[in-house]
Amino acid sequence: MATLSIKGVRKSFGAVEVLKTIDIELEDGGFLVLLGPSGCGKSTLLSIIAGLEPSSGGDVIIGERNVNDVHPKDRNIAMVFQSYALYPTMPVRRNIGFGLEMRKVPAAERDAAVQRAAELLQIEHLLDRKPGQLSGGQRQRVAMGRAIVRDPDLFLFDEPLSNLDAKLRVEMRTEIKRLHDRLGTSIVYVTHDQIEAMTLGTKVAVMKGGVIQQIADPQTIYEKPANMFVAGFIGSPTMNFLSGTLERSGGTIVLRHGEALLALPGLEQDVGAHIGKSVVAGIRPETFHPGEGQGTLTGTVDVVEPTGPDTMVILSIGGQLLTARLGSRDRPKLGDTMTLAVDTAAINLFDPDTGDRI
Amino acid sequence: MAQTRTGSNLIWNILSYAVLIVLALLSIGPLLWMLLTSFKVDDDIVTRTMVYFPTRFTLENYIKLWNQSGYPVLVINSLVTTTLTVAICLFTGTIASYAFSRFNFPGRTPLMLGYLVVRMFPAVLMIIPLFIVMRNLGLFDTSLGLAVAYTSFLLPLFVWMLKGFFDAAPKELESAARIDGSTRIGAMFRIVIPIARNGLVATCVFVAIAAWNEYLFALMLTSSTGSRTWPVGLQLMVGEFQLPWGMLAAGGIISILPVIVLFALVQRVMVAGITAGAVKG
Amino acid sequence: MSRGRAMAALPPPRSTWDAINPLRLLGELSETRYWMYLLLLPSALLITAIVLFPTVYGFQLSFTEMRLNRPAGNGAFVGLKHYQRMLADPIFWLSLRNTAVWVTFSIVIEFVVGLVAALALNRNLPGGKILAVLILVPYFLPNVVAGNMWALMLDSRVGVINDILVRIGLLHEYKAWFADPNTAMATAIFVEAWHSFPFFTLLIMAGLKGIPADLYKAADIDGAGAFAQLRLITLPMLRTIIAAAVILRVIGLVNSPDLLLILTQGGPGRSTQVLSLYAFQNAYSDFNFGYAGALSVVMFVLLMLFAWAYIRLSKVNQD
Amino acid sequence: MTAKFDRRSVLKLGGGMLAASALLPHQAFAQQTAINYWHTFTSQSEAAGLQAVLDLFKAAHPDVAVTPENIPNPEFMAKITAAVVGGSRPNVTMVSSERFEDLLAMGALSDMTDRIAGWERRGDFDDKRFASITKDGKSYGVPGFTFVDWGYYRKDWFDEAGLAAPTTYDEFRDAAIKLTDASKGRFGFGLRGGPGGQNFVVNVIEAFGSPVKKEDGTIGLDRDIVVKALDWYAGLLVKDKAVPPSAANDGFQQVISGFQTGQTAMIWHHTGSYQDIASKLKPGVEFGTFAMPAGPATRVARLAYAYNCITNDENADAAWEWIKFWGEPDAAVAFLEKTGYMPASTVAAQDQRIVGNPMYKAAADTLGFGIPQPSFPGAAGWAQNTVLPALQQILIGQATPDQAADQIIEGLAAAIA
Repeated sequence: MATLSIKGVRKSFGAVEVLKTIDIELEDGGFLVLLGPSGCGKSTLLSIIAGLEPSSGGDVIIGERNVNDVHPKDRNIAMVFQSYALYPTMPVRRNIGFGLEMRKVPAAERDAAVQRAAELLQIEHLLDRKPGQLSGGQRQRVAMGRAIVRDPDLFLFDEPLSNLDAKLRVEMRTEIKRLHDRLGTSIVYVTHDQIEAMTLGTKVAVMKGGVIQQIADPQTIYEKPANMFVAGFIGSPTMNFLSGTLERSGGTIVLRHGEALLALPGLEQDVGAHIGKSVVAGIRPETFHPGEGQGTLTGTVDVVEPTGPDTMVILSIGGQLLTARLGSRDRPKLGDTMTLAVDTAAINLFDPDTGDRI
Repeated sequence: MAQTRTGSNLIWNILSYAVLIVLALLSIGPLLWMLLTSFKVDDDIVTRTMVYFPTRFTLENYIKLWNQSGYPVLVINSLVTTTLTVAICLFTGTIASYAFSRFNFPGRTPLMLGYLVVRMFPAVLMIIPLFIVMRNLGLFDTSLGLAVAYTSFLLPLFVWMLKGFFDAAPKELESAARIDGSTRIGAMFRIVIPIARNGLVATCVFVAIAAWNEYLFALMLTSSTGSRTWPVGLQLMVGEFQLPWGMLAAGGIISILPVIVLFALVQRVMVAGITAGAVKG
Repeated sequence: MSRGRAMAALPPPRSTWDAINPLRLLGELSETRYWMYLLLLPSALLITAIVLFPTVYGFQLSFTEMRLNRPAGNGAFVGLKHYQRMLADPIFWLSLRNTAVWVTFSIVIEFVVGLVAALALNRNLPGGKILAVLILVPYFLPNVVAGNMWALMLDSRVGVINDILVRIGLLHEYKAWFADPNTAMATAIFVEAWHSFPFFTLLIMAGLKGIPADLYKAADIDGAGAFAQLRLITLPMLRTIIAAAVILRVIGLVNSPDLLLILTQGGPGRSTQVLSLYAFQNAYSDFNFGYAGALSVVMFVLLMLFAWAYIRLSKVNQD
Repeated sequence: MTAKFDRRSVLKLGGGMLAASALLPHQAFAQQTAINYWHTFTSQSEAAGLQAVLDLFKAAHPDVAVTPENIPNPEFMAKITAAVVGGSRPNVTMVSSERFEDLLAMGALSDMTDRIAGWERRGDFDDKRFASITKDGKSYGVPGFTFVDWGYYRKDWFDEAGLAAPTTYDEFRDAAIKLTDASKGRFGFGLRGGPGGQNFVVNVIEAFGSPVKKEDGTIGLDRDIVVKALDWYAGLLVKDKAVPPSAANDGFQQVISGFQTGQTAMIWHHTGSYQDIASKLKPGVEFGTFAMPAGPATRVARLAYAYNCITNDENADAAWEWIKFWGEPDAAVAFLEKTGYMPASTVAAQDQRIVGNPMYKAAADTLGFGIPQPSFPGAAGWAQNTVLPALQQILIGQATPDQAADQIIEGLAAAIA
């Protein structure tokens, strides 16, 4: 178990800069999720932490040790790959024990460790099979077994669940969470799935274009996104962005969007400097409620999508489409005019020029 | 719709069988004729009216071949040369092919094309300079020298073919092995090469067959029976002043026997290897 | 890449044995960023040692007077003399034309037959495996055996092919296939194609396994017929593999005189004279190594041009 | 590029690029001197003949170990060229007379004049035997045995038709035409238009009156005579139809099997094929032998000698012992018994087994009037690569005798230029 600090790590391939000065601190036993769309550099960063690729600058420190010049095999880390990367020529037992074999752990000790890991993951009955004879979920478990048997300082997960079907994915997600709780080893976990990020991470780093957009606990990321990219990337359905001008009307601040006016009482942000300027309001779909409130929006019903527990209603307000998540019983008709109340305390305001949160 | 599909499938299947059977007959027919010829006495071969089946079945051609041509020595020489060729290709070619498959480095594409271009210079004129090189290395008239000469045109083939098989093995496996405690070279030998072993076998068989059958270099770079290979020995029987059709046929049959046995042994692995590799460019 | 590890930065060895243990050192070496070059070194050295000198020597010869049976003027630099002679040499032009015919027809037949066989085998019919082995067998025969075997079967007196053709009424009397300029080249091409089509079968079979079945399903739904599927899916997907096979075979056909040396020696009346044979004769029966060198250089350049143009036109390098 | 490209600089270049260690593959034993002997014997009878000579030699000279190495005849020149250029020469090489000038020019042969002059058996050999291995007064080899050109004819058919073996070209052509019967698939003459057939074309040209190499040493051909000769020779097929249509591709095997299977009534070859013919047809009953018929101008029958030559200065004394040994009557007769090749030694050729056998009479006669092949550097290449294709082009109707004659004459000019 160890802390991880990444200090000013850069990476470029020729003229292309894929990572620009990354700084991350992860506490001992923490669970860091690197989240971002494909091509954001998250997998490259993971490879640099693993030592599979050299960085172009900066330091990677695991525990007290600067590992810049330490080979992957000597970093005492374990990694689970998207494709599982099980050695197809070896049975499961040897796959799991391979890391110990390489470290010349005596056979008896190794077998015991493999057995423990297999029990933990409930794959004892698979130990003598070859990877080709396993299902996707079983392979996933073997891959994790291979990682935990080593008792490393740090686990690295590279999109480990993305090859599984939806049901298994949920199951394994829970499994990973349970493992982390039980083992307490620090984890760096790469994914493009925001639900995995939110459910698993103690710390989430949202990345884009080789830059960390925001690094914080999941709750903060969700509620106070640092910029419009983070705001839009997290949450499903995605956050609504309503552009308009901030005005002061009486004691309250209102957002004017064409004809529509949205009162913003209880705003946490200090917006004094932005009065009279255009801003973008980020409104999560679940902050809408049917009926009246302090701040309301009225529009025409454009689309109605029942999902079972919820009903997604897409409203057209002054030409802009907003998604509202309403209860399953709220089923307006197409073309109806509808007025919805907004939990204005949950609204985030962004500067339209920089995209940053005000 | 379903019926027409089945119908057209049946037609295609019948067509396929027809094509395959015709080709198989065409391929194997001459060999069968050679086999028949090898059991004939000379009077049944050189005759005005064709004799299809031997009137007198004889093994004389094989016996004469054995006694006259020094077949055992020649075959052992061929085996040694072929083994050495495959060994050299295996050692130098496998790692080169691995490098081409695994790393993206400056000069990779030109270097790969360079490996191909060396095959293009006509063998006819390479022989004398090669002769000089071999002599200066003390390798002239040795099986090793011949194997090294074969390497000059078989190694590029080996590298290009094998690269396809390496490409088919996921790169993550090496990453996993390196994190598990292997060095790069350890990952290569413990993980990647075992995975590509079918392809390796297939490629080796190609190279082995080419080395086994080669004639021109073998003729020019060996002079004594100490290193002369079987195809040269076989061609020697086609002397200018004799009519050894029966012996020639027997020699042909004997010369392909090891190849067919080898092929039969590795056929499954080889087909599996070739199909698994799916030779990506 | 500026931070690749140098040997100096290696962790200190744990014991004296570790310091000199070659396996450990090799392992450490494999973690440096020069590793791929080290992997390429043995083969590159070998190829350079074996091929570079002969090739340079060949190029040099082509600008040199080198007639072994006229030692007097040998060794003199003669510039482009041999190339100029070539321009005016009718046998060169004839050989060039024959080479074009020989290569083109051989390649086309080998490719088409090889493709058809591979497609048929790819249907995985019962018994296909045995048929596959039978079909591949010709490729494993040495040229020496294949050439002499066909020489026997095509013989104008004791050849079984003639007998069969006469018996089934296709021929009136035994034909001397290699004595008639109209059939000599065609027959030689037939033997060559027979010998080498399995090369294409083998490689195309491998390539076919790599084409996702979904593509054909989609084409079925779109209503594409068998030939449209071949043209629109199979051939484009096999582009790279076909390119490799064609280039390798063309090199073999242009450079190796083996089979023609056994079957026709260029006859009758030069109707099967090809460049490789001409170079061989110039070198080893006329002993004019300078001219043979120039012919070899021309063959080499033609092959390079062919490979370059083929790769360009087939766009394989765009994958 | 000013490097001199002779043999030595080639070696130096090679040696410069790589550490030189010029070792012969075969090292001498402690007591014995080891030499290797390159020859082109292939058939069983030839191999047996060589073995007989080797056995006798081993008994007589236990101090010399001879390693024979057989080289395929078609590739012989390529191999010896590579060996000479590469500096890895055999000690003794069997050199047929047509190859002498080329090998001499490339520096493959050692001067043996003094050794021959001092040889006690020199007197057994007619001076003529050395003519085609001697240049500018220096001799480079000793004849081992002789290829004597002659013909085979179907005695039974000739008798049936009331014909005698031909002695002139006219008789020869008449017989060929008369014995041709297309309905029986029978042809008068098995013309060798394929590999190896070139020498007979040269013979016919000379027999019509245009020697390739004149007595004063000049080389050249008379075009009119060449045209006439080609017209006559190829005319046997294209006009007289007395030759199988396969002629243009008929090499040794085809010509012999044509005669053996009763397709042809006459063929030309040399004494070396006698055993092959006799194994299928009854000597003196079904077939007979005849000396090469006389042409309009002269009678041309070749005596080609297989010479044994020293080709390496190392162990030359041991090599000389081996070469001399072929002149011993015991060895020559042992070789003759196995192969049918005529001895080169006049003494050995008087042997009763030759003189007393009527089938060998034609050969014995030819030894008297036969002449060696024209020999000059490039002769073999010219015959093979120019004369033969030219003949083939007439045979297949792609050229007239005039055009072919032009090719032959131009090719000759280029070969000696």
